[in-house]
Amino acid sequence: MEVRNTMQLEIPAVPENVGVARLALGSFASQLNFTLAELDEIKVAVSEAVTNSVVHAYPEGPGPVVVTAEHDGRELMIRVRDSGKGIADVAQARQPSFSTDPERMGLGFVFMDSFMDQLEVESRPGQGTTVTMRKRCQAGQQPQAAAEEGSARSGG
Amino acid sequence: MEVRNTMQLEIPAVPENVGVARLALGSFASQLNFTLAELDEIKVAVSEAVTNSVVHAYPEGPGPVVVTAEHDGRELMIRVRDSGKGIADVAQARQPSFSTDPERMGLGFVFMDSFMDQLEVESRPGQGTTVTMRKRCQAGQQPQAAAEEGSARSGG
Amino acid sequence: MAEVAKGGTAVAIEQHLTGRTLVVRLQGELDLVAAEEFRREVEKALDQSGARTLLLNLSQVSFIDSSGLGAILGRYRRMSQQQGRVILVGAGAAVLPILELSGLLRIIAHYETEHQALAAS
Amino acid sequence: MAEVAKGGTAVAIEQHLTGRTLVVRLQGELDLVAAEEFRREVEKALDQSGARTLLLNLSQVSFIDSSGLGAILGRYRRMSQQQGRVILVGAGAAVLPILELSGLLRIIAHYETEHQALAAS
Ligand SMILES: Nc1ncnc2c1ncn2[C@@H]1O[C@H](COP(=O)(O)OP(=O)(O)O)[C@@H](O)[C@H]1O
Ligand SMILES: Nc1ncnc2c1ncn2[C@@H]1O[C@H](COP(=O)(O)OP(=O)(O)O)[C@@H](O)[C@H]1O
Repeated sequence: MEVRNTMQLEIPAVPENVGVARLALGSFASQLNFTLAELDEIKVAVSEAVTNSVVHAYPEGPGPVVVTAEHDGRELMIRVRDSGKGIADVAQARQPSFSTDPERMGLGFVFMDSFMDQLEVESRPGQGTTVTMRKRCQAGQQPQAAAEEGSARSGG
Repeated sequence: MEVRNTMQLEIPAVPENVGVARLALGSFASQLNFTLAELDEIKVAVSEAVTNSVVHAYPEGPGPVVVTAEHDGRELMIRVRDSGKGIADVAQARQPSFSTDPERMGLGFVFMDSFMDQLEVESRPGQGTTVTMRKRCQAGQQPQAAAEEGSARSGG
Repeated sequence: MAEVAKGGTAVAIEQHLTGRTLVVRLQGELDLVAAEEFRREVEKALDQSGARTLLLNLSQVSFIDSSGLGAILGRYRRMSQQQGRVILVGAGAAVLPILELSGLLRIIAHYETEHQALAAS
Repeated sequence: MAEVAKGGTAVAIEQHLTGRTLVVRLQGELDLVAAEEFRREVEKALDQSGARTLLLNLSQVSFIDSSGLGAILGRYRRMSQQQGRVILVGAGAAVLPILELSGLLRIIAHYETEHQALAAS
């Protein structure tokens, strides 16, 4: 992957910053030729990964979350990293409906998996968690999303 | 200012990333009690500062732009920093209509100045430029913008 | 139609009672922050109104994730316990696929319009 | 009304010719990236159409900054050179204050609707 653009966002793990990350990454992703539906999927995946760092990683108070991304015009890579408590059994955590929090749905990893082409979860208890996701777009010179939105609305 | 939230965004100085910064900072700013009009003003100010780093700072190819922000619930501070060629005469650069580029309007600093409560520009030729902007919002528990948007649309 | 409660920072929440149905119209992005507000506001309105049916209009929701789904599921559980029900209305292109994938539409009915939902309920 | 050109990544640009007026409807955020596209597409359409009046409909523009203004001013300069004119239409709450502050509205007319603009031109 010959990197064409990159970004790095560092935020404390508080709920309000999930939206900051989602919007930043949504805008970054729109530089590629994704459809509007695919951009929505990417936003969900980012939201889930950052929400996990906010909700699960730091029981003793918010630590840092670092979101990095890069793309080569064809493939988008997004990495969400925290230095929180980590996950003891990643395979179990990735199961549908598995959650250590009774108020939550246990669908975070399921959505990341469904909506991105590739999902990698690395975690060490006490060290933190790194989630890496990749998604490829159709070949093409121009991002599709803006054009779609245009034709969806144009009346004349 | 007792910091309640912070963020740091690092991006290469390419045009596509102006939108990434604007959306991230717009979302960050919406955590305070700004009106929709004030949020628009903040987005313009961010757009101008980052655009300047993209357009002027790195004639030899894109270097890094670092956008940091923090707020205490009442005041928002936004800092845009590049390590580019710098500005020899800052006072001149801040004049309305002054631009070193005939294609541009020379209104970037004017907009930052008009739309934020405070603007500070530090620059050293060959070292880079740092723009620091501050804006205070009305006292209040809750951000206004969402409620406004709600009542603007609510029909029943 | 009286307005029961209106709150919100991240989502705008508009509520009113029609018969024994609490109609809640959500607007914005239903993520972790919004889910928390939604939970708080709607619980308060349910307590006060004694509604039997909770109608959630999602037509102005531009984003939802598993935190938002969790908040809906939580209200579904509450209403089920008291022999009430939840109805969803108007989920759009950004929301419907998530509702489907989550399996929520297998337990909660979804209608295109409030009119259809109220007629059927 | 024939569509002359449609382009765009950041803004959606829709154009058609009505009489000797090129009507361009912009949509999205008119920043540095969009201004560049806008410049390219509209110059091409002006060259091809020989239009005397350029009508820019801004009603779907949700953001503009000095780069976007610069692109509009550039087209104004071109049209003025060839004795043509530029008309702006429908700038909303996020755009109008910027147009005013920049002084652009002192040299370019602004109407609320395309209908009004075409009637006046
Ligand atoms: N960043 C993280 N740090 C610590 N634990 C995590 C992290 N992400 C996920 N987990 C664990 O994995 C489980 C499953 O995650 P997920 O599928 O996203 O569901 P949910 O967030 O709804 O619980 C969580 O309940 C939590 O125990
Ligand atoms: N980050 C920067 N690096 C180098 N020069 C800058 C930077 N920001 C502004 N300048 C200089 O200051 C001038 C005025 O800036 P501004 O008011 O934003 O107008 P404009 O960007 O339209 O030229 C620019 O033309 C440029 O010469």
